[in-house]
Amino acid sequence: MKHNLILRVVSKFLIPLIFLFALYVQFHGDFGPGGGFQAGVIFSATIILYALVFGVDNAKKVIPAYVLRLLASLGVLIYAGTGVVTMLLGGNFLEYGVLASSQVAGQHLGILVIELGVGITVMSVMLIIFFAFAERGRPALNVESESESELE
Amino acid sequence: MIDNIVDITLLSLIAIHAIAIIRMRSLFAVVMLFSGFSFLSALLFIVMDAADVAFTEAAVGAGISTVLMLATLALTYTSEEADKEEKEPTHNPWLPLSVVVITGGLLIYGTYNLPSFGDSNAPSQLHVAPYYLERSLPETGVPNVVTAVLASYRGFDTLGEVTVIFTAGIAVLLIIGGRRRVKPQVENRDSNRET
Amino acid sequence: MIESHLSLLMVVLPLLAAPIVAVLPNGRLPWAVSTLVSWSVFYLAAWQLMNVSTGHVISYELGGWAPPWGIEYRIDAVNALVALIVSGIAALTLPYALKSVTKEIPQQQHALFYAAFMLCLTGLLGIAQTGDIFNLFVFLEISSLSSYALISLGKKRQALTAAYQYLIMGTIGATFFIIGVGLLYAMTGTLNMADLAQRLPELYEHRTIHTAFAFIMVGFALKLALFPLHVWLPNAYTYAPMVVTIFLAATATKVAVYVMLRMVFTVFSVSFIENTPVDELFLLLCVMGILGMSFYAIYQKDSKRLLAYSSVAQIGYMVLGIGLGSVLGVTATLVHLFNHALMKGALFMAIGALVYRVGSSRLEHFSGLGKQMPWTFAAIVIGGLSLIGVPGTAGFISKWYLVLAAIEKQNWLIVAVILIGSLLAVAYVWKIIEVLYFKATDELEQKNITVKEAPLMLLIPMWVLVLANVYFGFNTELTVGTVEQAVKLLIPGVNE
Amino acid sequence: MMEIILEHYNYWLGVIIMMAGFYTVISRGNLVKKIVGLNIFQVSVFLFYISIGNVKGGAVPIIEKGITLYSNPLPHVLILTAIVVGVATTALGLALVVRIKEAYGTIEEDDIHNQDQSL
Repeated sequence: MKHNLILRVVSKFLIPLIFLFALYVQFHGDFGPGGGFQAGVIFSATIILYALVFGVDNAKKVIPAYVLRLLASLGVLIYAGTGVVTMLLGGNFLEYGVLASSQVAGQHLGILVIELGVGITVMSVMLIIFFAFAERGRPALNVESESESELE
Repeated sequence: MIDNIVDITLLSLIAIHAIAIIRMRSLFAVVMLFSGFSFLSALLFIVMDAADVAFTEAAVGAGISTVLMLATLALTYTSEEADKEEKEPTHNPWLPLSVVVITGGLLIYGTYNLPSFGDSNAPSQLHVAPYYLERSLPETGVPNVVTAVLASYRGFDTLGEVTVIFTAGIAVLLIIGGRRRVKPQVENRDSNRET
Repeated sequence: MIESHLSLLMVVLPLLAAPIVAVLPNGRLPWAVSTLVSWSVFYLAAWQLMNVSTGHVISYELGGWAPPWGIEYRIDAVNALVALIVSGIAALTLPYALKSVTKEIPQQQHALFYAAFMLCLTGLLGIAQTGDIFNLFVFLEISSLSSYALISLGKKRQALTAAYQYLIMGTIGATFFIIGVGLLYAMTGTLNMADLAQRLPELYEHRTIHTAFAFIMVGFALKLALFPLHVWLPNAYTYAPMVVTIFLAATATKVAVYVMLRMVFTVFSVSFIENTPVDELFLLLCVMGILGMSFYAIYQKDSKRLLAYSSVAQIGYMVLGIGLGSVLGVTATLVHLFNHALMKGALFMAIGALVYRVGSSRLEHFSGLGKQMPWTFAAIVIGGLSLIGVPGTAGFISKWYLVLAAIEKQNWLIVAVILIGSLLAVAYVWKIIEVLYFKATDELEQKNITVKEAPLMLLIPMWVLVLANVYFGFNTELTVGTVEQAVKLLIPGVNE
Repeated sequence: MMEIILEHYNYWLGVIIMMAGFYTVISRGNLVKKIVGLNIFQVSVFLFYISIGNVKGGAVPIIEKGITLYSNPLPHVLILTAIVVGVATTALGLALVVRIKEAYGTIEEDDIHNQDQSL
């Protein structure tokens, strides 16, 4: 598919649009359907589309594997960290009310932050899984050239 | 009434998909039917006022799960085995069938005392749920009650959910992370000596 | 106030540690961080148990929302005891893991391995601490998914099929559980366990409630490998990496037994069980499980598989106590929960030390090792005696209470089964000992191979557990004392 | 009679779908198809939960002026979590299938069983 001009042009148009839609879903979840999880999935779809059209290697240049692993961890840490912060501020775990001067403002802030954490983790884990499956399909490496092996 | 008709039609279509999947032996067709199954389920979720769930089911069931299943098929069948059919079941179907009939029978028996479908006076609508509907806007300032419950009232469940996703990422990396590595044949047999 | 924060921290600490460990460089650092976390969690668990052993109940409102609207952590002596077992075994398994994992898992996977281990710990502790039935499902899945991945890391390819089989059966079990939860929710409108316990009694006659109970029980019978739903367990324990087998054998099924106790006695109640055929069914399955699986264990040729079948039989003893439905019965269940973690932990660690030296868990490869590895051999002997239930070991205490419970109900069949089960245990424990000590060592001597005693890093955690087996055989204050406190809460009104 | 059917048909059809999925899991030998069956089983449980939460004439639970009757948001929340758990399980199961194929050369349960037996 790498050489199909129409695909390349269309996807170059589509990717930013889907990206925008992901952002909308991420931050509009308070008012309409949507939220971190759905946004994460949609966002990962943009990268997957990119990988399908331009090749997995190019996609991995956009987001390398170690960055994905960092991001996946970061999302969980943002979420659980919010809970720890609320504890330090004198509330219970995940009691967002203490994050700002008023209960409602604190809740708003808390929900925004944890949804962001959810979005980041979901996006990166979906990509980790996609890349793992995509990489696995390539011809096997001969282990003799490497010091360690999985079968060992 | 119109609601009921839409409902029954969708449910019947979903049931037909599910039963067709049992009978179908071409795995590619099975995965495509599953995608349709998820999509129809998402429609039914919309009919039953669960917009968030419908959105997620469409993205996950008809999207991610289907893609992953197709990827697995691509990885597990070489081009010579292009028909991608599962083998004829060799076992006697009576044991699984009886397990299923008993389980299903028990469930149907269990629905006897369930409040009728759509009843606004059912216990599930009266105890915890009204609190969320009445208080979530003043308490959290979030009009989407599902988001309010998900992120705040039951926020710890959602932390668990994120952890589940993270676990899946870790697990997939552990299981199929990195390129496939193959040892030379002789050694390979040796390492399986005790198997 | 601060005390309840600490109960929550027990779950959140490993949860925070997992993503951090996952991105650390491979090497010793992930191990060091995990070990440190598991020790802190153990410390917190011990502290928590001291706090609640007087009958005090800790309630923690997550997110500051009062139950039943928010999720609640509700910790009494039962939760605290289970949390102590889980964290204690983790705190001992991780030091053991340093050597064992280096040998069994390729180095590039170490960070991920310890991250998965931390996640498994998070899940198990989350199940033990929570007072919300759906939250329990979420943490159940965290522990299950991570254990599928951990099991699949075994060296042999059967590890993959074992993990797959466990995944299918475990997910069916979890789905049955949420069907049951859904039915309960439809009838009561709540997910909080304490709230459910209040609202259910007036609905005891309803068919829906009976169905819900059946689904929850079948779901967890799958998870705890109750005979005949145990088929996943022997494969999983045999082919998983050693450390994973030790940890899961000593904790995962115990936590599932705990959930069953919690469901039967807190969410439902003794009076509900008495009107259903569940208790008789449990007794029947347990009797078949204990006899059948003990017998099966005798004929195994692989030491890990032998102990795995023994585990299925031992789970029979635990559920037997639930089936008897009396104060003594539940006491026996909880005491055995604790003691079995000690003995299986010690035995699997000893087997792990042998595997560490000879690279195989087949019994035929162990011949004569007993003389070469005296400390490991002694650990197997003492652990084995405890498994049989010889006086002076922890195993005796739990068998004693079980027999008392059966005599109280005048159920002589059960008494006989417990005794026969112990005799069968003598047979399979003897089988290991015979190979280790009395089998000719020709092969080893001919080749002039000397096998060294296991390294200290393996021996120390092993012997801590072995000594615990002896200690809790004499001093029953901690186990029986705490458990009696716990049972008062599970079966109220009987003791007072 | 008609009334009972109208009150419960949603649950009953749900149970049929559930059992179709459950049957696929326990009776089929192909590892991918088992996972598909597991998914159907789970999705049908989701349908059941959402049916519990449905209120006739209710609206999507997003608070708006002028609407007084909403469907129950709690089952929606629970199912969102359960869907995520489901996809995580699916991904893990499929990854295992890929490895099993690499190790055994087949994804049929019987063939795998025979290979392990003969060794």
